[in-house]
Amino acid sequence: MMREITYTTAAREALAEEMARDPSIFVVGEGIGVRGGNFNTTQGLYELYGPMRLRDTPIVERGFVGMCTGAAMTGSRPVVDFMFFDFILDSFGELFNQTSKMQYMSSGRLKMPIVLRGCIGIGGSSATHHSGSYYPIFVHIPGFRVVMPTNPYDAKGLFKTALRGDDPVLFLEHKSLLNVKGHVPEEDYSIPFGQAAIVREGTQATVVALGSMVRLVEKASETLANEGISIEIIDPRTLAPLDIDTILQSVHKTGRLLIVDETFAPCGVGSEISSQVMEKGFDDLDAPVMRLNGLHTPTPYSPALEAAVVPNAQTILQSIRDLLAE
Amino acid sequence: MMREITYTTAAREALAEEMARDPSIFVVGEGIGVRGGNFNTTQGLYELYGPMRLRDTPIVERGFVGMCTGAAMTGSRPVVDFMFFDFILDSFGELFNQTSKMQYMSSGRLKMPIVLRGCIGIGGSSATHHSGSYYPIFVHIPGFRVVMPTNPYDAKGLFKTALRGDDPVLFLEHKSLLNVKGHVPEEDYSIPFGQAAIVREGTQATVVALGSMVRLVEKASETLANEGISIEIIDPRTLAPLDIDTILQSVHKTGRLLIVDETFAPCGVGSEISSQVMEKGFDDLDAPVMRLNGLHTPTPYSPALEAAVVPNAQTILQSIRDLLAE
Amino acid sequence: MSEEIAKEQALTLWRQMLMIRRTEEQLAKSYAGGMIPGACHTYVGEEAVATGVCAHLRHEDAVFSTHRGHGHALAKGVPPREVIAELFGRVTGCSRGRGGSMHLFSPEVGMMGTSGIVGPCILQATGAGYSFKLLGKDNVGVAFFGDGAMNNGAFHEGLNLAAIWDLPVIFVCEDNMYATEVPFAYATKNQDVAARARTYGMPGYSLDGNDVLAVSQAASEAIQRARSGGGPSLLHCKTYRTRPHAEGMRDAGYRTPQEVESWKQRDPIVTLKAKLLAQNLAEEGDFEEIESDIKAMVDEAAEFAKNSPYPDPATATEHIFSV
Amino acid sequence: MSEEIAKEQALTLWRQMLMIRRTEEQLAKSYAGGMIPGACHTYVGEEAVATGVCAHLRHEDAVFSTHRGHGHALAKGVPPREVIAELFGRVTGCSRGRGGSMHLFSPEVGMMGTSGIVGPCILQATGAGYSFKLLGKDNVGVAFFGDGAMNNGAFHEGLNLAAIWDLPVIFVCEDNMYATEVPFAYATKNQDVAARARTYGMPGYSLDGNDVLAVSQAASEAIQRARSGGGPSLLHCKTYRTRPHAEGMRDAGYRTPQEVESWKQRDPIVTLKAKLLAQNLAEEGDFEEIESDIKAMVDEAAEFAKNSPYPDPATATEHIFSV
Ligand SMILES: Cc1ncc(C[n+]2csc(CCOP(=O)(O)OP(=O)(O)O)c2C)c(N)n1
Ligand SMILES: Cc1ncc(C[n+]2csc(CCOP(=O)(O)OP(=O)(O)O)c2C)c(N)n1
Ligand SMILES: [Mg+2]
Ligand SMILES: [Mg+2]
Repeated sequence: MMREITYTTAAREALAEEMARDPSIFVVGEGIGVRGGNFNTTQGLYELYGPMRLRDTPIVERGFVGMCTGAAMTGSRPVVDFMFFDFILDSFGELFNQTSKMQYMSSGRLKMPIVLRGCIGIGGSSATHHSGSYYPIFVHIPGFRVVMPTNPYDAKGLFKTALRGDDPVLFLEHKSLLNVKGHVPEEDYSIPFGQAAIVREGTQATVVALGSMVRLVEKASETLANEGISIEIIDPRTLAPLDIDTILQSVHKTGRLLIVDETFAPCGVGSEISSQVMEKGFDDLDAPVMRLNGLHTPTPYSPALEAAVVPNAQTILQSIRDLLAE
Repeated sequence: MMREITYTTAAREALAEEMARDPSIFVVGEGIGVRGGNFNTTQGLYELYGPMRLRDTPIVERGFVGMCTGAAMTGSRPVVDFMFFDFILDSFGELFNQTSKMQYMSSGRLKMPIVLRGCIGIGGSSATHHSGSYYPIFVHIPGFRVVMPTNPYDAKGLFKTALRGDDPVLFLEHKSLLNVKGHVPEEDYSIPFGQAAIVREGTQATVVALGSMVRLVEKASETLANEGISIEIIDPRTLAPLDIDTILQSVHKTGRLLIVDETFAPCGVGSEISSQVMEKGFDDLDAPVMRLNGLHTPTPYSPALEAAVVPNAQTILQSIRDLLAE
Repeated sequence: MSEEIAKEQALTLWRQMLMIRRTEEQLAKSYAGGMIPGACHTYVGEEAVATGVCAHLRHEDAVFSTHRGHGHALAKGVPPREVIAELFGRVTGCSRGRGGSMHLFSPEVGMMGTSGIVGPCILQATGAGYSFKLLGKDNVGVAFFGDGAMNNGAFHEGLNLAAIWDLPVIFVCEDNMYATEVPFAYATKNQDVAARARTYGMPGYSLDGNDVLAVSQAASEAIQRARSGGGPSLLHCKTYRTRPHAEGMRDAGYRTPQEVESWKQRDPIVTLKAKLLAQNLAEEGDFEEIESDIKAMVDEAAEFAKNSPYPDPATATEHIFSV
Repeated sequence: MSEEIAKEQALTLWRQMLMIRRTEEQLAKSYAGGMIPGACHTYVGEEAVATGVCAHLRHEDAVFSTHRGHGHALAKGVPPREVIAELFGRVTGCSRGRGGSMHLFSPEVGMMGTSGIVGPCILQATGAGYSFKLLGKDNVGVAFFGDGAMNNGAFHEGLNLAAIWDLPVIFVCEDNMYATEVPFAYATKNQDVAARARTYGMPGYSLDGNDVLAVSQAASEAIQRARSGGGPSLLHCKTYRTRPHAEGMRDAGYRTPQEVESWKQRDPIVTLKAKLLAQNLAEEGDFEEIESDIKAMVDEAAEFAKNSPYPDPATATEHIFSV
């Protein structure tokens, strides 16, 4: 029987295995050395690879992203561990104007093998500086791969692809998933970017669920299944590239689509999917594509307010029912 | 007869008049003092208001945005003049995590009257560090007003509203519009945010045109008018808030919608408009909403390549024809 | 200064430090008891810094702080009940439950916010200084920040701007030797922070951050200079946190128990008391009275917080914009 | 050093400076003639800096530069024809027409890019140093940047990282007294840049940036130290641009004609020639020969550029990703 390990362990295994294979990989971040990472992302690796490859940094997000951009241009393969992904914002200029553009500006003569990882998402009263998601912004920018695994198997397989490629990759780990366990084979494997997973097959409506929403939508679908309603669930797994074909095929079958996303609606991934389905699958639609997003607000701290700003079992269920009633 | 002045002059008049009225307004930027601004945005004002109110800065975009955020919290009303809007990226952490969140986090007890202005857009071989647009990113983030005037009248009226309000406003000036002349009344006026302009009335299709695309779409519509095809053109003028009602009303009439936008499609303003029209105007649609965007790439320098990455008269015309043929 | 005034001032400082200490201890207890849903970084051991600086501030002066900001909020005049209620996520908290530990706002008393992001407070305090200078007020902006912020670009850009424009800003570096578990000595080759100030062209003070009288003395001088147009200063306060980086975190592997113990010996509250007793400036009874006052205040505050309602979920999107 | 070697080395430096100068003059002429569609910031007057530093670099060493980067690219080994063609927007340019003046790439010779954004080159050079150290190579990363970058957070963060990890990086500050029109003396209270380096814990050199021999001497020492594990250095090179900030821009109001004239008297190319003649290390004929060589080279380069094709519009979206 296949062993079960946590999401974090699975991602760490991918990192450890690739670091063993490729001595040009190194990790930077605050507390990723001896401490093993605030979220245990590098536990045990310092002992194996020492300070040059597990590099504790001062609190200089712009500085180490710029530094790693230069490192990636000169033969090494940096992994930036932001801890909370929110801290990426101070390095945004480096990422957008430098990291994402170097391959293009050099006509492909430079590569940019850099992985930027960190925890995203609302929960646990982490409040507004420790709960952002940001992926729509990076999907908008040309030059980034945006990866968002939702289970241990995908976490390991997608991290491997990230570490073996030559492009800048954002690897986003939702806080609520870190301790989730799942089957992960012992053998080496990787998952290509741009392949969505059909998490559940169904016939009456398609729900694209992002990140932590996958599990909530799965629960809602079980409830509906008990009522005889059949929902298909798609987890895109990577947002750039986006596997729109799998979504279109599903909509061709079901005629109805809802996108459930914890983060903001305006210019979000849901709007992108919706407009692509409009453009390429209009005739398949029996109802307008709908979006269910978190509210468009900074994240409040109090549990009472925090719960009100994200989609939950009830609002998901209601949205699916509304979609079916259209 | 009403006088004609340039876009830049109109915006500068708004700034000059408001600075005369309100001594708490000050401007920061590189070369906005004696020099009068790289794009003449502050010409003549230093002589009137001196160095405390026309503040030349070192090259510290993060620094002066953070500083102005603190200034706005303590009774003054900063205007940040980025020259090229691309330079805003180094201050992204301050803007997203601080400027946009202060009013919310303080439960409305702090205000954030700050205007962030700069030139956007591709053209003149300005290449990839001097040609960004960025507005979809700021539309995505809660807490910003995003304003993009396309003629002198709107530039003055919207800038006035920006300077009189208490919210963070991005004021985006497309390079290609700076020297465009237009009628601007001598009397004081302002234009509220969230009111689109119907630039041209028509019946067969609606085109929402953003920024510099308005003039190109106008030309295309004239060509089509000669063929007896009637196009309605909408300029949203402010992207946040977005006047979706005016768009929906137009689509109700025409049944067809194209969004023309110089910048990137994925998670862009076009996708947001498309998905809102899907949600709220599905039954009005005789054809799928279409988008025409610049290509998803860093901006190349060579005129030969640069011309290939933005919508032009020909691609706009073709897109409208395609939409009508659907 | 007469002995009476010296005594009164010293006891006021002692009271303030104790108020912070007891509030923090209450928060630690409440955290352990599951009353605090989010993070909680205490200021235990560092009370002399906020106390010594804020003793010279008015409500109209603007303080900007960090993730370790309870002490700054309390010293600036936010009542313990509002801090505790905020950490409990209640609507009676100073940020109405929106913020928690890392987003404490009370503009009414010049507490312009703590921050979950390292760095911005330095720039915002600079901006407050700009405002005050522009508007012709004699107020000051104050930034409290850790040694961890020292190497961040915000430090460089903020100090330079304040220096070249002679802004009324006080930069207070609370050097507790670690950024989480990363030693300042690892992150910074040259740890003479006060010398750095001078390379920006502003006075730098190197202070024992556990000596509230020393901090107060230097702060008084720097603040007075700033108010009268003399420009910014940097106070480098060497101090120590005796609790873990945050409540609930392990506190081993990066520092020795001996080191922690040695700093406990230099506790700012204990040492000031000992000094006042030794100098016959105060008696045991003075301290006992303060202790019981503060205990009553903090107990009441915790009770108040516990009994306060949560915010109404329907208000979750209010105040994003001004209108 | 024998006289022969000294002569040869000096003439090589002189040739390199002249090659940069003549290429820049060609670009200025081409700009005026409408051949350059985008911006063009020349390096005229500052040639000694790039020349003195790059004299000690190999192709495997990595240079990162700024908006004023033609001189760095040329000194690092990018042929004039590729620089001129790039500014003309041709496919034969070093960036294949994608970049123009502010995005010159030639990884083949270690020219890792000029940048339209002030600051990043400092961090990227630090990263190159990190790579070389990690991979066990004895190469160095070099950042060229203006006085305008000095106050930027990238400077602070980059220098600190290089210092604490002893990375093989050379930071070259080209202080030409102005950032566009803003004087360095306005932007920075304390203009002793070399002293700043020492607060980060690295050696700082204060140099006459118009004296190529002085720059070369210091660079040689710093680069050798970096190669052998001795960590980073900062070179503060005081120099001057004698043309406007960018071609086509006005050049008045912020500096006097007298100031410009006085710096022209200190032209690095003129002064080195005079020195070599005075010391009898070279004769007029040596210089004439070089002059005519360089003229031929630059003329040919401009001709090549003019006759080169534009890139194919169909390739506009190639190379965004590696695959
Ligand atoms: C920009 C940013 N990066 C990382 C963090 C995570 N973080 C929170 S506290 C902390 C250490 C701060 O150290 P210091 O400034 O010395 O303050 P102290 O906790 O010692 O009071 C870190 C790295 C953060 N809050 N902000
Ligand atoms: C981040 C950023 N802000 C602003 C600019 C606009 N800009 C281009 S060059 C320049 C001045 C640079 O001065 P300096 O660094 O001294 O270099 P110099 O031009 O004198 O060689 C400025 C402000 C920019 N390129 N990047
Ligand atoms: Mg610390
Ligand atoms: Mg300069």
